[in-house]
Amino acid sequence: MDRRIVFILVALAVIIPMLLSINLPVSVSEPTQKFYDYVESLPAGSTIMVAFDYGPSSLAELNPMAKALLKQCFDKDIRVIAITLVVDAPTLASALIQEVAAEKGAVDGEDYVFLGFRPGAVQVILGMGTDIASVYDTDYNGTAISEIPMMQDITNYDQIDLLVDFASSDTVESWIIYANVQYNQKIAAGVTGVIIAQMFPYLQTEQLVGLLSGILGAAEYENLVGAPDKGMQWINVESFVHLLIVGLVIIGNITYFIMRREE
Amino acid sequence: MIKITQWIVVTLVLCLSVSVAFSQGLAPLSNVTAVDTPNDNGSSITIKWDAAAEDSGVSGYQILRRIADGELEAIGDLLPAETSTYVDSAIEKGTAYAYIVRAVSETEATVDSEQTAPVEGTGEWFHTGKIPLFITMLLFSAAIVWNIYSARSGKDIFVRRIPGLEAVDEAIGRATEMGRSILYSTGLGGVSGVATIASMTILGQVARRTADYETSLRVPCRDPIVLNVVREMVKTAYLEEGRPDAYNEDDIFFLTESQFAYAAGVEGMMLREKPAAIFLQGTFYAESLILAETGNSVGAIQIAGTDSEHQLPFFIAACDYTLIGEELYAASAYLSREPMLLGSLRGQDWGKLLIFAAIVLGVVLELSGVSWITTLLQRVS
Amino acid sequence: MKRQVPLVLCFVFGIVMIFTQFSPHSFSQGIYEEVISWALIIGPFALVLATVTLIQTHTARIRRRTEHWQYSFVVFAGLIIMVLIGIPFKPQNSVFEWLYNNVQLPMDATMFSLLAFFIASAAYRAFRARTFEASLLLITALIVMMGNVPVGDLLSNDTASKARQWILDNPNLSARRGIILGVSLGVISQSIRIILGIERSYLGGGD
Amino acid sequence: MDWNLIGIWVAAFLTLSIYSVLYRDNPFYRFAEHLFVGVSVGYGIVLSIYQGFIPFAWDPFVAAVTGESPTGFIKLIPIGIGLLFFARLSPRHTWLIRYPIAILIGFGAGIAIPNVLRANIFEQTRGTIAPFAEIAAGTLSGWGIFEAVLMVAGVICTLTYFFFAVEHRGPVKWLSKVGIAFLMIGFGSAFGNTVMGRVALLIQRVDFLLGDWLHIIQ
Repeated sequence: MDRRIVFILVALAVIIPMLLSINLPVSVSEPTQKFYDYVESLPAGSTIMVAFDYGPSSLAELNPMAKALLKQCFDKDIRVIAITLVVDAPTLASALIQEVAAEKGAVDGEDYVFLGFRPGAVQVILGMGTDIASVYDTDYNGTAISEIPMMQDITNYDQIDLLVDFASSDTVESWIIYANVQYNQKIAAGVTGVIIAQMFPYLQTEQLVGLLSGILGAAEYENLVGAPDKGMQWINVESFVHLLIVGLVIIGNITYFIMRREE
Repeated sequence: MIKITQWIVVTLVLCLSVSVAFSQGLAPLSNVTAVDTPNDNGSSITIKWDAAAEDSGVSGYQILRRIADGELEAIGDLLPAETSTYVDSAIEKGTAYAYIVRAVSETEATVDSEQTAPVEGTGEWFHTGKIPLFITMLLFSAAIVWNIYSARSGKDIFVRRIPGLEAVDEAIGRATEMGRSILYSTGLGGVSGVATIASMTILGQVARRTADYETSLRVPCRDPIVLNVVREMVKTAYLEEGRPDAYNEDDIFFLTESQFAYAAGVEGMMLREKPAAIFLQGTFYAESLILAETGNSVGAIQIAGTDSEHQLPFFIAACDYTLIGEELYAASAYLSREPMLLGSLRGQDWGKLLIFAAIVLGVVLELSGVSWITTLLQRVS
Repeated sequence: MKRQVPLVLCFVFGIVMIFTQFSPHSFSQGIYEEVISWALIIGPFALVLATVTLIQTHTARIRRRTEHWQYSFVVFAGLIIMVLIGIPFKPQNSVFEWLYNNVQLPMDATMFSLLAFFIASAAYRAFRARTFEASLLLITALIVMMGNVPVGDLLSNDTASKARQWILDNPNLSARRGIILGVSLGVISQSIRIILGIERSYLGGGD
Repeated sequence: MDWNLIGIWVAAFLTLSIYSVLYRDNPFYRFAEHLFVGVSVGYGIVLSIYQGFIPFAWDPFVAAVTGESPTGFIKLIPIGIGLLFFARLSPRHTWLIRYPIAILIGFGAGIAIPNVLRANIFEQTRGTIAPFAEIAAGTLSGWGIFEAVLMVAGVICTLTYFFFAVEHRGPVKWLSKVGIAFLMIGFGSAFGNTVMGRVALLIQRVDFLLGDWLHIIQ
């Protein structure tokens, strides 16, 4: 079989379910449920810090879940402090936050603030343990921290109820080692499918209060928040492509065995 | 000076006795010590004390410090009752601090410990926790060097057959027969990467053969420094084969540093030039499969090799032969037969034996409840 | 001068860097940070030199009218536009950002996404149960693939995702450990050879 | 002019041009490929100047010249070393380029030795042994014990496959065969585990084409 036929089949397996918006049931896994419950249990006026630790190449997997979480926060009047430890993340993170904020009518400086990027991941995490302003003297737009209304009663992790790390590499480990172990900060994470396996040990030791895994995690979270969006749509498409690949491998093996018998 | 210190002690003792009297029997903490934190750059002091017993009514601790005869200042937040150490990292270098640990009860009554002797933070020149690391490093270095010298003194060193290397000559031969080029990628790694250096050594061997056959050898580079080293090495190979005329510097060129732009460029090259043999040797990331599948689609013999363990599955799936991890390093020794490489290969085998021993011994010791091997290996901060 | 000095430089820098890794003193840490910043300063020079060779290569293609030589102008156009806008007006200016977001980023993402097609074609072609080893590869790949999507659990009553997790945590981890240990020994032995000046291939040939 | 809209059309055109390579090499792909190479090199130069050279070399140097911080003069050393790269352009002085290369290689090797030894060898060995402490403490179930033993067996067999200076005969051959089996399971699972992320990338591109560009889906 010409590989181009395989390419066409893959393209069709993506395009058709997308156009038809076929919906397969999504059950909610335990780590996702825990994540959601923890955020739900926070009273209005609480503060969550969200670290957008991913660059353009992981945007497809992590943007949908970040969006769902931001929606939940703004709906519940939970304040969001967004930061990033990754150098090429600020533009993407800023665009995403503004999009959700505009949709939910959240106000910059009151309901959320984006502090941007500072180099030296470990120093940033440790520094914020004593004083956030010592690391971030201004936000991403250059406004001084002291002039941002929502930052008035926030100095360090003590005033932050949950830290969420959206990550495509080993930043979650750094957050756990430095923010959780040193400062007892509660941490939840949303990560790409490839690194999910490395996260389970932390879930077992409860160093992570919850965990979202790739597109699947996003779909589950959107389901819980009641805001179906890209995640729900995309996970169905994922299923079709995975089924296609499995099907192709099986067909390939059947033809292989038939041909071998004929020889 | 002494007088003032005496005064402080007297006042303290007085204060202590008064606070003890009014603090529902809270006892001052014992064994409070402050020492320079070991193995750091001198930016902190560690304070230790015996945690109060559970029924003592103590609910937390507050650390207080003073510089020489200055005022007492509270540092940090109230610490939970089960803590018994605190690292004060907000200190100035060259200044001595004395500490007091204040026990706080649920009713907010307090009692202070005795003041510690003043202490300064100093940086250490050698991290004592890293001694095992240091010794292992020296031992391993000695093993490598010893094996290299024994190899150089003419002792023959056996290297096991490495599947895929027999195919190198076949691949070059086929390219020559078909009159097509050979494409060699040294991967995305920088010049100090082991995989890149191994890849360049293999490239040197391939270049010797292509020089003989006059087959064109195309090398797109991603790292500007690798480009320069590769040009030197290939030129030398052609010179040593007596074919400097066949060397074409334009065949070894810089493409771009960007990962996927590099992949796009190499993919385009493969589709247009249809090389008969493709070597993908070195460090690769996600683009590995783009290169390997495209190479397969143009019908080239592909020999891949990488130490990036995440990319190995894709090379295994898409290429004809794949050198797995350390096999890539061994291949450079196997092809060049250079005593230096052969010797260090045997040194690495010794290292593996050492790891075996550590694992077996560690398992036996752990099972009998002794955990010094794990402690030894424990990451030192 | 041509061979000895580089070997000495290599030795000195190597030993100093090893020393900084074992010495927490602020003096050694200061050296470490200084030298790290040197590596960042030296990098751009190499890149500029590489760009010069890139320009030479493409000029040669245009001059010799090799096949598809016209496209070399496209390379120049892209390069010149980015440099002319980026250097005088800083990378934060809106035109540079527009070019990044609408030209470079989409192509980057699209090249990356080609992997979805190639992963399918590679799986179809290579996952054949020819030998016992190949069958292991094939079966674990299928289990893990299905364990990643809800459909897999739907069809297997939740065993797919559990099996996937177990495989990744156990046999997969031990194989990766084996590879990592071997590779690391190779990295260290090579680094030792380099510092001691035994490995000199990076100097190229000649005197 | 709506630059946003133009941007979407440009991005869509380039996206489709790159996908066209799946059919075969063609002028659209060649155009996109060469543009990509040119743009990415330009982008790399701009970024390495603004994020590397200016903050780490130029700023400290200017501060030294203006007398703010005299230590900035030390940056003349790496600048000088960097300039040696241009010796490549003069055939007679090409060998000077070995100086910066030797420094970078020595630097890399020096950092690698202790860190690779600690993070990869010490930590991985410890991780393999650690579960046995739990067995000794009696906190591990029967299944957990099986897993710990399997781990040790897997690591030892895989590592045996990488013995090069001995012939693979007898027990060594047997162990390394088991090692290959572990390797294949590892490769299979890593392959399968990557599929999801890669497909997500494709879905995102198709979503861009069908949604942002063509507005067929919302």
